[in-house]
Amino acid sequence: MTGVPLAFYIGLSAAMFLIGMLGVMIRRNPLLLLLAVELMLNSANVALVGFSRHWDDSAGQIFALVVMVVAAAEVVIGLGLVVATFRQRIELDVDQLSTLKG
Amino acid sequence: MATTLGWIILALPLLGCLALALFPRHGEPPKGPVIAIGVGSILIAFVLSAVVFASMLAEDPSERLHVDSLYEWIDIGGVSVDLAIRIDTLSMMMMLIITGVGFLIHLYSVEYMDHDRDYRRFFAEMNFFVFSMLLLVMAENFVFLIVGWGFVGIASYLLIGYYYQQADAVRSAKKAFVMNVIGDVGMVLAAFLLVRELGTLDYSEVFARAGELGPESGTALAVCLLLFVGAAAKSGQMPLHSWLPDAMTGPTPVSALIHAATMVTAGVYLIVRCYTLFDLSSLAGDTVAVVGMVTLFLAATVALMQVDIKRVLAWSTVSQIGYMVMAAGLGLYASAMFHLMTHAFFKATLFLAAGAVIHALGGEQSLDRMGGLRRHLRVAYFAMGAGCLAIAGFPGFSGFFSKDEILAYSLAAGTLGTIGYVVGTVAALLTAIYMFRLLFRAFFGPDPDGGYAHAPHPSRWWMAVPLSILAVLAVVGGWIQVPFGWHLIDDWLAPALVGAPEISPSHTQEVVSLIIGSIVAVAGIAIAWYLFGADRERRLRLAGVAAGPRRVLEDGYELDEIYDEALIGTTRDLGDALTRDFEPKGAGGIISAPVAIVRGSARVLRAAESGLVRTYAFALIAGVGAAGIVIVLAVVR
Amino acid sequence: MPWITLTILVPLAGALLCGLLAQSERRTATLVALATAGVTLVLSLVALGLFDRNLADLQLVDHLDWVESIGLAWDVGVDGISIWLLLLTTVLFMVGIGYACFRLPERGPAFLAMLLLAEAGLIGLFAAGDLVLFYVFWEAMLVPFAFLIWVWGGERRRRAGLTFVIYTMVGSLLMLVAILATAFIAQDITGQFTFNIAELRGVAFSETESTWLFLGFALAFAIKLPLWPLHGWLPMAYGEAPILVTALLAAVMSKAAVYGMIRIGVPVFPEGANNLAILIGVLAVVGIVYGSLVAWRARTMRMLVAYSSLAHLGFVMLGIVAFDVMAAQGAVLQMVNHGIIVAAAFIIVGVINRGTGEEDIDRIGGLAARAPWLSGIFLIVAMASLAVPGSNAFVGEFFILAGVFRHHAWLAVLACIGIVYAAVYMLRLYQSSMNHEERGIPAGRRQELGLPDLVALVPLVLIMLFIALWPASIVGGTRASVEAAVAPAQVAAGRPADQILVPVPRNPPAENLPLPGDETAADPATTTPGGQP
Amino acid sequence: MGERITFAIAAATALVCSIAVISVRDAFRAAVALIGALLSVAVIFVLLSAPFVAMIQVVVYAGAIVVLFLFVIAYLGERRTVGAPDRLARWQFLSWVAVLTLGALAVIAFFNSDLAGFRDDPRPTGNIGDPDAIGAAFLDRYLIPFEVTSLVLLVAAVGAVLLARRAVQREGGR
Repeated sequence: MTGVPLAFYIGLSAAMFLIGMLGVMIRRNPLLLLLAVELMLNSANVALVGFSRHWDDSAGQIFALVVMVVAAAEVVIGLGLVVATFRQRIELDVDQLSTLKG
Repeated sequence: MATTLGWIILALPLLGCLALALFPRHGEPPKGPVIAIGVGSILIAFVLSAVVFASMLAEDPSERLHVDSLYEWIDIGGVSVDLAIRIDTLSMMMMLIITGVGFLIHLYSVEYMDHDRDYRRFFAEMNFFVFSMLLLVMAENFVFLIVGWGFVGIASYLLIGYYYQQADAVRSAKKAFVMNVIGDVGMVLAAFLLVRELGTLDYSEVFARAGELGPESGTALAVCLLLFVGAAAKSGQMPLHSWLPDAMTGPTPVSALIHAATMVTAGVYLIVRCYTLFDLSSLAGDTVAVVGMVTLFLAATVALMQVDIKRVLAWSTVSQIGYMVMAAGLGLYASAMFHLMTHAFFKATLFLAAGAVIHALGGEQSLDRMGGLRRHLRVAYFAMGAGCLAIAGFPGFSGFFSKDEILAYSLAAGTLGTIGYVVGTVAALLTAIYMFRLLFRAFFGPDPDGGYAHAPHPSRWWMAVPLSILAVLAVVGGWIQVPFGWHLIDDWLAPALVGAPEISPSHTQEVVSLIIGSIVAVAGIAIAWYLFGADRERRLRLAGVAAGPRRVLEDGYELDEIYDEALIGTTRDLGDALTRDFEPKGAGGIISAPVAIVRGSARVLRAAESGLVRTYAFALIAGVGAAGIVIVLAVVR
Repeated sequence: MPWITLTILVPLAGALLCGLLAQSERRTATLVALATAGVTLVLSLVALGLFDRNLADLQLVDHLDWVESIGLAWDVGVDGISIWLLLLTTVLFMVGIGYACFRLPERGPAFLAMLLLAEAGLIGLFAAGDLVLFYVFWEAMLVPFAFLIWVWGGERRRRAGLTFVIYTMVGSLLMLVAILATAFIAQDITGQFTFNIAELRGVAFSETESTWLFLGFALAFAIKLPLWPLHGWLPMAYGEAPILVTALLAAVMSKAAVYGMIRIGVPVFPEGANNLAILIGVLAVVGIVYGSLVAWRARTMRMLVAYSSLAHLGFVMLGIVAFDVMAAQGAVLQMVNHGIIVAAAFIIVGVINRGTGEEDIDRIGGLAARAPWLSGIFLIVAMASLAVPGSNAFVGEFFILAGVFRHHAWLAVLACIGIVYAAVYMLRLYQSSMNHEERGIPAGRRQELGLPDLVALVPLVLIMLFIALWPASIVGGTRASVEAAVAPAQVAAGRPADQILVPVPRNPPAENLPLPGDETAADPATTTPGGQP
Repeated sequence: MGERITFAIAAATALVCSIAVISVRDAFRAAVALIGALLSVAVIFVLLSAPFVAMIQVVVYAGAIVVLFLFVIAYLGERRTVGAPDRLARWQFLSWVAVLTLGALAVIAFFNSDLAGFRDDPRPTGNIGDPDAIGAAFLDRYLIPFEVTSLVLLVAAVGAVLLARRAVQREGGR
């Protein structure tokens, strides 16, 4: 009874994911939105690495690394968009960016 | 040798047409080359036809049949059709008439069309006609018969509508074309039946195996009647005749060549060519004969009342072809062909003489404004006189022999033949009357009131020479087949008419018919002189009585009006209704229904596209939640 | 050499190249487009040279497995039916692109790119030997045509384009469902999962299955053709598209439908086709008469030709559903004829519209005096269009109807009404514009054909004359494939054995059928005919 | 026991920091809280015998990415808070419903799981998390995904440049 069972890691992951998700839904500031998305991505990584440990296979860790790369890319584009909208003197509110309305 | 020349004969007018049509387009070419090509090609074709004719004369009668295939045109679904020609005595005779009369009329046109702007187009179209007509008579199978049939239709359309800026010419051309298409459909359906029943369209095979259709069978009857629809449309037989009088809007040489001498007799040629089929079904033959009788009589009555000089001749053509059709229906194939030949001579003469008059008067066509022309136009007068005597059947002239032959032989052809004889004889009397009415009113008496606006000028030799030659032929053309003498036409055609029923009148019938025929002709001329020649006042008095029937006759029994109302009007209304009402609402409704559905659903669904990122996020999550619930319910029990 | 694949890829590459060019580089774009179309034409001629007329199956096949597990493959080739449509496509696009290069619209490079894309799609469609590939190309050609209407069309182009897209999509989605269903049901029957058309021929579908599957395909084809009364999109699309695009729509795209019918519908689902043959035949005849009547009364020249196309395609459809070798061969010939004639007719209408600035038939007249060449070529085209004996269309219509007459005389007789009306409406078009007194002709405009028009029209007229003079050149090449295509349907229709010229494939073979000797084996559809060649 | 205690502390920190990330309204503080969460997760990675991933987490994630955030936040400066009322305020309870539903689902799934060893001590593992093992796996078995990620990064970089250029141009810059 020294190690931590997988269940705990998965539980942590689920909790973080839900928190991040809630953040995505209730925040209107795009910066905060992006931060919440980071949280969700991280929670996924925890699960991935946890299962990697469980199955004794490095694939999960590789996955986690790829997710990080994707997160980096996403942040770059997301922040680029934030800056671009800011330069147009548009308020930092995702609800204002609704030109895709059908 | 014969077929090689045959191909050349066929190709020459086509090449002439192409050469004329494809002249460089800037400026009209000089007339010299146009004449050389346009007339020369027909002349050479005629000379070559004569050479072939001479070579065939040298052959044994049983060998006078030459068939040659150029290449396999199509092989489809078990039916093979070659591009092939057939030169036998029947097509030889037609070739000589077409190229011979055609050449003379081309020559005549050189002067007649002299003032025309589209000189070149005229000769190109005329050459095209000669080519098509030759194709029609030389074809070895029904497909190329129909092709030639269609091509002469085009040529006729083009030449009727030659003066394309005149509304009535355009209308007549369209009418002629459409009525001929109706005929084409008949022919085509007949060909379908042959394909279905015999699986072939070659003459030799169809005629050899015609018996398989079964004598007096419904199929044979249907084939013959459908073929006859085509023949009737082309030859202006009732009730498909009404385009022919209207076709006179074309230049007069066209009327002479196409609508008198050659094309309109194609129907007769067709029946004679397919005599094997018509012999299979006596009912079909009787129908043909009856149609011929009705036509020849009614058309003769209409011709009595026409004022336009060309329309008189047109109705007379309808009537004369009625004689031929009647003869063909009664099985008197050689007689029909004989009359076809003499008719080509004398009707061409009449038309060309009428053309000379019209040309001399600067386009005047109404008999009311003619009179005393014999003093001005000697050549036309003599030619017209010869033509009238020939068509009236005056003893010794060509029409006398050919018409008499038909009538005399009819007497030997059963009850229907006897009826035909009576009808034909009465119509012959009418023929003499209306033709001499024309002659007397145009050439005799005083000049018309007020004189001529356009002083008549005599023709130059371009017109005079062909006219004279044709006039001579109209006089002597009948002498090649003389009762109790010799039967050159019968003998010549015999190889092409093997197996046709032998009908010949007894001596009594022949003699009676000759005597009555002569009397009728002389009586008709006398009546015409009494009514129209001797006393002008009497004619004017006569014109006053019975105005109603007179108008009906002038309009050709008002068949045109009936067609307009019953057929064209109703379908036009139907077309308009479909275009105006059904098309936008019915067909458009079928189309707009799915469009409306898509649009409606899009209108509902677009509410989901709020443009707000968080709603999308929520939708996503809700979807994940729903999927999760489903999975949990499925996995956890 | 993968000739057929190249024939598809070359226009595709040309389209990409043109699409990448800036909109100002019109000259380069025309050169690229002309070169591409020319190379494609040469490639298709090479394919014709290598083509063996005696084989019924797909030839010059390029096969490349893609996703074997679900039976997807790149499988293109030509048979005696598609080779002619392939040629028709390449020739007409050569002419059309050549014509477009002389009179390039706004955004020319994109226009040319779309045309080339459409060409690639059509060639692929005619060459596809696989149902999925067929479907992909079927949709692929829709896209460029929709854009051509949408961007370069007339005033109401948006609506026309939308209608066109929605309508054809409805049909093609049904077809997609039918394709998938076909593959799955065939797997149940034969144990083999495939989309290959040749392998699907002869699969022993039950009559119900066959009917439903055929219906799925037939609806898509009927809409594309269009078959009366599903022609609602036709006046809009034909009316609003640029005239060149209209010409190509009518000339080539409509052939996709009849081609699908004779390549897939009839041979793969013979029982279903037989059940619906009379219905389709009647609709085709109604379309012939209806199209003729509406064409007669049409207001504009363009609509007249559009509705005449409806009528003429009815003949082709009639020839296919007669299940007669003669009629079907005639139908294939008539596809080519109609393509050439209608393209020429639309180009001529375009010339008249441009020369007079007038679309209405009744407002112009007397052009013949101003434009003798136009009048002459128009006359030839009009005569060919109304199938006057001796024209190339006559050959097609004559043998279609002769074949139909052998089995359904009444349909052939009714269809003949269309022949008469064709004369009426074509003469109306010709005479009202060319004959009569001059009217509605503005001064200072050129009415005569220009060099570009001649370059486009003369080859078409020459092809018409060539086919009229020697139809065997095309018809001979169609025989083997057509016999194989209609034979199953002839068996299904219970025709006498002597009419069925080739053995009908059966999958699974007859001896593997459950319970041989029971009623399914006695069904004529499931027995091999006695008529062996 | 030490591992469990470490886990408990790291997990608790991670959760607290996460809640802070979404609850504070000031972006700067949120970003700092995110750093805390990320570092805690790094600790957890170490516990999971994934030292390389943990290292990357610290260097790239907590180091580079969040620093990027902080730069942007600093660049944008103090923003007045949102002026317009939340248009979706009425629907916000749905977010909670969704989160709670998903949470409930997670709990159900959690207690129903019959994965072997799910609730037991983890088995001892090989050196799957070593940098050399990761490197070997990346360049051998996962070469193509590796290359693809580089492509993704390239695209992202190009996109960012384009966005920036357009924004600058619109302001009249070069």
